[in-house]
Amino acid sequence: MPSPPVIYGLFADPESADRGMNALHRAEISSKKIVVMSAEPFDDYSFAKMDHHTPMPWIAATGGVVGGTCGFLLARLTQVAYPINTGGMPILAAWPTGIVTYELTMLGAVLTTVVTLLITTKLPNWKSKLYDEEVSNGKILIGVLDPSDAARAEIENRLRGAGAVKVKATNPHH
Amino acid sequence: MSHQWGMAIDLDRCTGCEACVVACHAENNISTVGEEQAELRRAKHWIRVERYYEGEFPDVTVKFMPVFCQQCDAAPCEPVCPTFASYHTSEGLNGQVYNRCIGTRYCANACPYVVRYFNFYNPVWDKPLHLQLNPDVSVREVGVMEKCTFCVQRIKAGEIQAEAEKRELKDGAIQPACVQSCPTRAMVFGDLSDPESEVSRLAHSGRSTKLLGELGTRPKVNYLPRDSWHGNEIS
Amino acid sequence: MATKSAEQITIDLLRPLSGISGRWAFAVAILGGVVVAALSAFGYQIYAGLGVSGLRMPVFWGFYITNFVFWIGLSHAGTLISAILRLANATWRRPVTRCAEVITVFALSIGATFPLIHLGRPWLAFFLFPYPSERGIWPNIRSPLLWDFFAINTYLISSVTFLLLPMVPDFALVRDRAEGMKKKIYGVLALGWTGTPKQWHRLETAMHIMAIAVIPVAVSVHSIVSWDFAMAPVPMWHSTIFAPYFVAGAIFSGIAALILAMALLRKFLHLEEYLLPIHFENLGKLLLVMSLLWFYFVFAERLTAWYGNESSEMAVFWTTQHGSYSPLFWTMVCCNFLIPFPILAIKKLRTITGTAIASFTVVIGMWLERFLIIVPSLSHKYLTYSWGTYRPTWVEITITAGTFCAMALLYMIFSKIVPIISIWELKAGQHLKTQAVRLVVRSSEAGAD
Amino acid sequence: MLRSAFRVSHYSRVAIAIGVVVLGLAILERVLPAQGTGSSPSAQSPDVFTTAHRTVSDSVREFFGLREKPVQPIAYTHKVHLGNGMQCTDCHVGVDQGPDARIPSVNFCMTCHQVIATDKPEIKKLAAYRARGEDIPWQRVYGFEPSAHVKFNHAPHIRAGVDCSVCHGDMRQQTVAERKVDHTMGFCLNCHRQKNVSVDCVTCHF
Amino acid sequence: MERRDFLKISAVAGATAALEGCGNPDHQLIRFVPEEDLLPGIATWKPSICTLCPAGCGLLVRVMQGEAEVIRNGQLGLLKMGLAKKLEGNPAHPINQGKLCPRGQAGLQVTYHPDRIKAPLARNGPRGSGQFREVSWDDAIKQLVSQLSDLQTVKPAGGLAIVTSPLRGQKKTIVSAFAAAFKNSMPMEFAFFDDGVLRAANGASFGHSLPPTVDLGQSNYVISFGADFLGTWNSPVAQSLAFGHMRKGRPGVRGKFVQFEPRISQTGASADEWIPVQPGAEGILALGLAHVIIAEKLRSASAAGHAGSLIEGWSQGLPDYAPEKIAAQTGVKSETITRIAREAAAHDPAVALIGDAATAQTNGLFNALAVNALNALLGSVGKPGGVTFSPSSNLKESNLSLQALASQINSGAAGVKVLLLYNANPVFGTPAAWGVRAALDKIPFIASFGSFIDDSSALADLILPDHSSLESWLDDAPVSGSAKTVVSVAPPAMNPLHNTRSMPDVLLGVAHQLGGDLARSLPWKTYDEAIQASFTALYKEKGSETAKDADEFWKTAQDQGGWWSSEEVKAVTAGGSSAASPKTAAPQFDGDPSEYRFHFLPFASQLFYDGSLAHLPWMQEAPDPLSTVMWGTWIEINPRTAEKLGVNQGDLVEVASQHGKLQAPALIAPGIAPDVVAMPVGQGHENFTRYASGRGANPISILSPVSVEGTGSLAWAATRVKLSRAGKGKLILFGGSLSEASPELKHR
Repeated sequence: MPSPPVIYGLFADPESADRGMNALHRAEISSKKIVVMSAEPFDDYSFAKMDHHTPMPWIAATGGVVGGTCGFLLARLTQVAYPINTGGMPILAAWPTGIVTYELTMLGAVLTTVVTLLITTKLPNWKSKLYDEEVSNGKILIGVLDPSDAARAEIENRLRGAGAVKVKATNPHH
Repeated sequence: MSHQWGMAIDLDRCTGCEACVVACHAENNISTVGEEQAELRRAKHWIRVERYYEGEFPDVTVKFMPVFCQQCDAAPCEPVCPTFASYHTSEGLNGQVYNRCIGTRYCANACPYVVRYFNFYNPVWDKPLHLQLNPDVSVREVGVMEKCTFCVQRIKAGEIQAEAEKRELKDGAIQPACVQSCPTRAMVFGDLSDPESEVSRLAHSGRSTKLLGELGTRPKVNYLPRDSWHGNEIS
Repeated sequence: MATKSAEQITIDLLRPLSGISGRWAFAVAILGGVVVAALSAFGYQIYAGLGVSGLRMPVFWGFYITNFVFWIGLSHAGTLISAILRLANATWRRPVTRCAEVITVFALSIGATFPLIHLGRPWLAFFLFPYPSERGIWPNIRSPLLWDFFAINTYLISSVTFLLLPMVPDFALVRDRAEGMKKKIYGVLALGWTGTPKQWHRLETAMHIMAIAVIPVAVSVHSIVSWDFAMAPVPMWHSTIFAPYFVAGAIFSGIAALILAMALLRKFLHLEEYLLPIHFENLGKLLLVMSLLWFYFVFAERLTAWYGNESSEMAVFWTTQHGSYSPLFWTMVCCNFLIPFPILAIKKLRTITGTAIASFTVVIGMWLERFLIIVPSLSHKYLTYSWGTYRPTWVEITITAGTFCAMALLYMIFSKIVPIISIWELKAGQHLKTQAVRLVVRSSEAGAD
Repeated sequence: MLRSAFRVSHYSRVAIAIGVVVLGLAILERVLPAQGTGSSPSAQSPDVFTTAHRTVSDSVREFFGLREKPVQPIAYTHKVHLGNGMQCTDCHVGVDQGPDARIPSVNFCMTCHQVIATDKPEIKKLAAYRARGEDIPWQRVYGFEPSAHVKFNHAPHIRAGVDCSVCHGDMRQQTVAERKVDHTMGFCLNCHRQKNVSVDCVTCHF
Repeated sequence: MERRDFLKISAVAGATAALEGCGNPDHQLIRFVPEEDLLPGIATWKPSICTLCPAGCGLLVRVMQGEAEVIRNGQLGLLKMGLAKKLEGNPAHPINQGKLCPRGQAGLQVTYHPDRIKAPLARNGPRGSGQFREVSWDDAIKQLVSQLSDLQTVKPAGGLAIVTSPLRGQKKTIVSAFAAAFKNSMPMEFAFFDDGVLRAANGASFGHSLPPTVDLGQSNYVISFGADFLGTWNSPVAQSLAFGHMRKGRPGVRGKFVQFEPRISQTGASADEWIPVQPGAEGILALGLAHVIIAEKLRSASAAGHAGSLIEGWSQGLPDYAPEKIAAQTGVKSETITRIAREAAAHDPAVALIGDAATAQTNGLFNALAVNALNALLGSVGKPGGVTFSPSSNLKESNLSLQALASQINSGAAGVKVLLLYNANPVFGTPAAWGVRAALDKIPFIASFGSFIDDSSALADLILPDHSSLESWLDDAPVSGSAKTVVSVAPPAMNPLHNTRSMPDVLLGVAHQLGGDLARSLPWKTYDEAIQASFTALYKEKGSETAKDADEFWKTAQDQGGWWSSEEVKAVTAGGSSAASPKTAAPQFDGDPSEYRFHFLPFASQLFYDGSLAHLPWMQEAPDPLSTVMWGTWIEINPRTAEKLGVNQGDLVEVASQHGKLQAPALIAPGIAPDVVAMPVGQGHENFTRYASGRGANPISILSPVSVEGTGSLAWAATRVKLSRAGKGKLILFGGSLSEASPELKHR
């Protein structure tokens, strides 16, 4: 799917980026339409303070429980499937079952974490056209997704005013 | 109640003659490894007669002790095998399933008696020596662990025969090769679960001891130690 | 450390990825040669049978299992340490973590191959996997080898992901700076990373969770490896101390390997401005602690054995103390304690070179330790009639050498493909610093008003 | 420059790897000597018996369970013989007494075929063997690989009333014997479980 | 050995036995029509006889169908045939009662040995070059016949010599009759461990020129003077059975067993008391015991009767043998002597045995007579728990010793035109000083019936390979081991594997071709006819309660492996020849003690016996009971001696006597006197199949050619040697450590 038209400004440093952000807010542009990109995390700047809420730990924990259950079942069922005695011991071995359960719990947690990460961040996504290589040179990208034609000019001005080094607009018909 | 095969060895009779060793080779298709491999300590003797000197000349005494798989009830070799190649049979033997064996050799490390032997190479028989191979016993290949089986092929044959003739196995009907050959009748094989059997009698006689019993492996081989002479009073 | 511009950092750290020096190619060729030799030795062993190794009754485990334990131990360098440092939020960790995690991944995969190499019938190794078959037989989970199977796989998978995730932003960076074929490849690797706040935040959360998860796994892995031995009734193996003893030893050798790797990277990739004396200093202190801990464990183990005076254990004890294995034993003590302790304890000596030397001896010492745990015990079990000895053959030696070369080779190739220091983390660290400075300035201004 | 360098090293490594593998396989297949093959009777049979395979490819073939299809010297038809009211045990003597069933020798066949169907080409072949004083080199149809270490014993199964066809298919429909039933461990286990006979490993493997 | 190494390196695992028959029949050997009708997989048990040592144990052979590569009328093919799979003792047989020694167990490998001679061979190229060509039986026999007929026709400038192992039964009859038909023929039986001395002594003391049958089972006190009766001496299996019974077979009673010998033997290892004695002093020691018993009036001197009268000073109570007088000479403390004497007298029945080295000293006959007298004094002769003699026909002693023959040939005194070798390896089994090898070279024509190329048959001009014992008819009349009269017989247990013929059949064939008296003296066509004839005679003589006629008697005998009397004969006919006993009590040793400081003590190897079994892989790889040595030989040295010589475990040691030297690795063990070095007989064959050729050294070769006074037997324990370290050697031990509480092991 073609990426939506967008106007964005590139800022040299986090402070100006912050100003740009505020400017957009003052223009009553909903934060849903605002997109930010940077080459490093700026956790302590307002413009980076977007959707910081995530249930990831809980999902991981659930993953762990699922993994553990699988481990437990695997251990248990394989032992009774063909009951073979060793060392005159009972068929079901508690302690080793524990070990298998434990390991698979951890594995479950780890894997779910990774999966959650990929899903929530919509990765991998090799298609996305909305990106500017200047970002990896340290520039901070702040843009607005498909702005109304009316708003275009104003957004551009505000971004410039905030000190954007460069302001670009992707052509909607590309 | 299923059989619990066991053995009793009267060390007061044993003369260390090695008849059991050769009999075992003949019965169980154990290959000879040749000089070079023997030098590397890779000779396979499922049963070996351990010899221990005691004292200095002229007051020297010698102990003989045939050592082979003790068929432990709590066998260290079994739980460590990742593939169940080594496991506990319903008749209390330490089974060794060659085709399951992938050669981790963990069982051999765990075994305190060091009675498990490994095929470092494919065994070789110069023809026509192979014509002697016992068709009732499988021929092991490289990478496989092997050990005394209490001549399980004889046990199976005996049981099948008894079943065919619809009769109980009688004590002494089954004899492993070593027991059958032993010239001093030092070795007795039988069913430990049958209190009447000769082996039970010896196992419960006061003299019976277990090799490395303190390790808690609960071996099914009972050693009756060398006795001493007390003139003609009851010994 | 002198604050560098983000641009400077990027340029410095991407430099190794560009171009192949003749020296590098030569080294790769040499190492590769040895690795190929090792592979062919293994092939020969499969074809001829395990007899080509020096194993014999009663020593059924030798070099291969030694290497197994050693490499698994070495793997505790990275993931564990970097995880701890992340959680402790030690800022000095930033340049260290990645090269540490790389050690883990490679050492672990090398170590994990040894159980296969040492099998009598490696082509049947699949019996170890719990897969449904018409036989209806499953692996025996009672066997510590199965525990190994699960533990090592878990650890490997988590370590790999733990290494890969933070690499994604750097891939994006390389992507943006390369063109053509290379751009395509790194583009794929970067998964289309754009660097939105959401991505950054999720990534960091994920890393945090995994850091928490990976620590107990790492501990469990080496405990289980120790149980391979401790669960068998073999003199000097059957010991409660083994699990912590092994974990400590693992971290010990791990840190040593890390220091060694860093020293080499610093030298050959010219990372003098990034891997600073402070890093070696700190890691050196860690190593010192582990060295003491290791010595304490050895002492405790030996003391109890000696005081217990149980005949079969004493046989093993004496053969290592002043018997045929004593030369190795005392070399080990020197390598693991007598040499590194003064070097690391005396501040003057705790330099980059110093720590590197200490680490080198420790790596050797820890290999010997694994060997001395395995072989003397096996060769002196309960019945003296069954006592024996062990001599490795060229096959085992070649394969062992091959694994060390494989480690170096993988490391060299890796450092050519991926920035060996996490660029974005470093930048983040940088700007946090500048940020802090700025805050200070601000507050002072406020005070002036 | 960078790109080319990258490519070169990358592809050359791959190429080398492939080369090594191919070369290795070629060597294994060609150079490696034929190993002792025990009683496997090849015209110049080696002077040792060993459990090793003759060639690596042999071992690979066995590993993947690829068995050659037996070619019988004489197109013996079970269908006809059984059709004429003969019993399996008429020829396969001993099957109810011991582990193996006898494969009849040329003499045994000739006891009937002195007179019966002597004009048939296959029977002529048979007579020719007898005349040359040779036995018929019947080829194994069933039977376990030795590496399976199965010690199967017919007698108890016969006594338990297991019909021959359970394991060997309905020979009344077969002309030249073929492997109709796949004797996998699963196959054995199913039956043992149904009849609840021991599934202890040493029941069959020793 | 390279080839074997190479084949050990063998491709990825998995047996190919099953690939047998897979695929296309055209690629395969032809299959011959089976000669016997066997059920596959079902074992049959056939009686046989163990021929590996003079004990003559009865066997049961487990025969199963197998597929063997055989040659039939010149073509290689596969044959389904009955194959011997395992040897067990025959439970019905009175000698071994179902038990078997390691050597007997390994007898199987003789039949299947890869280096067995597969067809008649004629020498091709110079003597001893080991080059032979296969010939047909007809040609081979024609050649032998022509040689022998010359002997009959040509006015004897030389004769026929037949050297065999000690024979019994119809085999002996046939050989003797065959020899008798030639004018100056010299049949002689040769074995390194011969019992000539014992026979002589027993003949003199008790009138039975036989090895004794000792009823250990009933005995309460057993004194053995050097006899390895649990290992190789006399009838080891029978004696082991009895020993077990003595120890634990009788509730509440456990006999005591005392062993006197300078080196702890496998038998000594099982003794309740092992007492080292000076080599050759056994007789003196025995008389010392007798002295105490007489002096303390525990028995009256007259009780010894004739046996005693042969010892001078007996009637006076052996004044010269008071314990304190002989303590120094015997190396046994006088109080020990007194104690043992009292114990023995107090625990009736007590019995004394003597054998092996004790009878192989120059004073061996004296030692044996002394022990006989002691037995007689203890009253154990012919009593339960004592010594008896199997009532079987006294065997004709060979009229000439091999040593004498050799020297006569070498000196040209005796001309031997034709030599027949059967089951004997004189080149290996005699001291180099006897010059047997040189003598053989002087003999124009040598024919051997051996199954293997050994040091002697390598010199043969013609080799007529014998069946293995499992392939041929057998009969035997054991002379010891049971109080019953035993005559064993066994039909072949399996068909011959190779193109071989049984020796008696060949002799009979030759005899009939030669015709004349010879043919008349050997009326039988084949060996089994001869055996049947002997059983018919036996039936006439003894009768039978079960068999109704001679044929049935013959049948049942074949089924059970022989015939044995139901009653046990204990009584011993008193008296004996009044052969004057040798005066010299003390042994002589060859070699000046100042230079040759050590007694050299060869001993029978538990696994190779006299070396005739060194070619069996099982025997080579089985660890020796005491030394645990495999695939080699060793010199046994006392630790203190080794220290003095600066010799470590496994070092190569040179042993030199006046008649030669050899090298072997040192085995340092506590169970040997410091002034004695011992070495097992058995290894050191120049020429004895791939397994034994060129392995180790042969102690016999350096022995001194001294013989036991009063007999022709070799005094093989009377040599003195000197020792020196000769570098590093190779000693392959199976046992890791000597003692239980061992100090840290010195690895290799």
